[in-house]
Amino acid sequence: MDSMMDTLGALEAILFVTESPVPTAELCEVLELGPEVVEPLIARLEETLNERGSGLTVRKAAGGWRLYTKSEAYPYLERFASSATARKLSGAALEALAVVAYRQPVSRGQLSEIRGVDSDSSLRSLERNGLIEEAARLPLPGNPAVYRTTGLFLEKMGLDDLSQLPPLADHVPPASIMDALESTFRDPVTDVD
Amino acid sequence: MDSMMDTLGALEAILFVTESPVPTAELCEVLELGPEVVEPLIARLEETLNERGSGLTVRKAAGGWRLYTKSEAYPYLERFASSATARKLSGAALEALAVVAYRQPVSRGQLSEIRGVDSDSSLRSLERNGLIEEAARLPLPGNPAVYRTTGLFLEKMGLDDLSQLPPLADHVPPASIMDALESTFRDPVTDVD
Amino acid sequence: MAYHVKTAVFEGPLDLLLQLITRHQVEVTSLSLTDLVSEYLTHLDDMRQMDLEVTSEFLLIAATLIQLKVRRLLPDDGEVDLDEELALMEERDRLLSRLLTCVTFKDVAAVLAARLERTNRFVPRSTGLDQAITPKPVELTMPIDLAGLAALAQRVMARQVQEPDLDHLDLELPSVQSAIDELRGRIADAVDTSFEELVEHCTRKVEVAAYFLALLELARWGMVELAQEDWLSEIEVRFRGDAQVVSEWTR
Repeated sequence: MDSMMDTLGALEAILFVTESPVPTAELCEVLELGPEVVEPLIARLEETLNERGSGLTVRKAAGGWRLYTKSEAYPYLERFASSATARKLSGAALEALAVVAYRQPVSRGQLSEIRGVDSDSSLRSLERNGLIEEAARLPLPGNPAVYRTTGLFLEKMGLDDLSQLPPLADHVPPASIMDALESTFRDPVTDVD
Repeated sequence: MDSMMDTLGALEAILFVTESPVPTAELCEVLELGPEVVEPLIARLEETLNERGSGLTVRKAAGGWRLYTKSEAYPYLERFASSATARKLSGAALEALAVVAYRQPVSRGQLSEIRGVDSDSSLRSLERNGLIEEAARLPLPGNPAVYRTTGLFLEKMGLDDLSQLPPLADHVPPASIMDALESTFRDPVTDVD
Repeated sequence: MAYHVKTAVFEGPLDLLLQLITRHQVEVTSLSLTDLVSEYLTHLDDMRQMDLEVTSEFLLIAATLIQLKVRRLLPDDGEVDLDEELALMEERDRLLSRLLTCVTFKDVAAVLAARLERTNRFVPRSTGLDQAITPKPVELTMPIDLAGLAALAQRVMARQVQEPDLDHLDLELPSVQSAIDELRGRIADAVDTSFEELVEHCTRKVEVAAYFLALLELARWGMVELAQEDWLSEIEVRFRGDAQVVSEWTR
């Protein structure tokens, strides 16, 4: 029974972190269990969530499973969506916005390459805040979307159109030069506190 | 009791969707409840999660609350998606991070002086991972940037604020190493006066 | 492309000095300044032979060490210039204080690393709110102005230009050994070649980096000589048939 609880917890953790619905076959692989065990396990997770009055539920979508918030929680979540924490654009989101502004239309892949990190959640947050939108789909495998900034972006930045974005300098001085310049003005290093 | 269960579910839903820890005051606002109700509610959510062997847990970090998977679920998540599990920082990047954490705001030049080595790529890696950010530009030639740690740094360190960093004084080298350093350098010259 | 590489043994001049001191601390009770100076200088020579950049930082520390050593050899008969003496002591104290600071941060970094490791096992969800739930956009206040946005774009894109970031290499380089094996075969035939030619077939930055580290290793063993006019020019590689493999400590 104990190990059963463990797999139930593991299943919940997987359906919590996943960014897209997880097919049963993949769950079987990760949990190292057959579908005859995993399928009842999913049903059991849903039951447990209901029993304890959780705000979450398991749903099947796009051929896989994922945790979602219950619709009864929506009024609260709408209020939360306007809260400072939810509205705060993270540093990552701002970086992504800066790149989209200057490189649009840009795909998620291009963006991630430029930033050197995965940019999925940044794009979602910008899209949710109405600052960027899908401009088109590329005729490539998986039909990746390309993004552009919106009218709201222009409005919020006080711009009439994109041509008013300040030009970017061609290059920044290499770090070594910056350091040499700075060290001339710098105080000697301070002692350990 | 029924409405109590509702707020519990709503709390869970909020801590589920949030992308950074939510301060208690904000939870009070969204749930329209006082802290004297919300604080026990958070404790109750954590209890409920533990009781039913959930894969999730509530944690406090960076001055707020958020749902996380339990650490016991980590091996499953590693198997599920490498993207969900963090990349390791290099030793050099960790050293640079330590200096920024304790000496912020700090410029690249100051950082290099302390570490005795160019820290450019470490800074880039830390910035890319959202652990540090530019705090300002110094009014010096080349406008060197000074860096500080981010909210994500606090969250990743499991700290509420910077005052909770381990005291640097505890990490000054032990007497034996101090002695080795001192005796090597001092002995030849001390007999001067 | 500029390749910033820390050698396998130490990272920068302070770290080198620290390692020399702490290594000896295990073997003998007190390290003689003379030994320390000669070992430090030996390392700088090695670096020059490998055509690694010996920065002014290395030279400054070496200069201080040499001055301290010279001072010790002088007869202590009152003929010293007090100003010089004071300047030297200041220099010495500054070096000592830097070493202590360096050790302290190395130590606390290990603690932070452990914390990070522990906390990393608690994974948050990063998918955010349902797309169905959207806040009213009018309420949004931008935390950045136009100039800030431009500066940010500039910085992010410059970060890309300044790649490759070799920071994570110590985890991602399972192929250095095979690059070494492969290079040993190819270089023997090539006699004179360039790094660029040797990595022509590589498609990923991380492969290029593996080859670069492999080449450094071969240089350390004395099997190849490396030369580079300046940091933008080709890295020339010359095979030395007569080379023997030697330990880095005995060279």
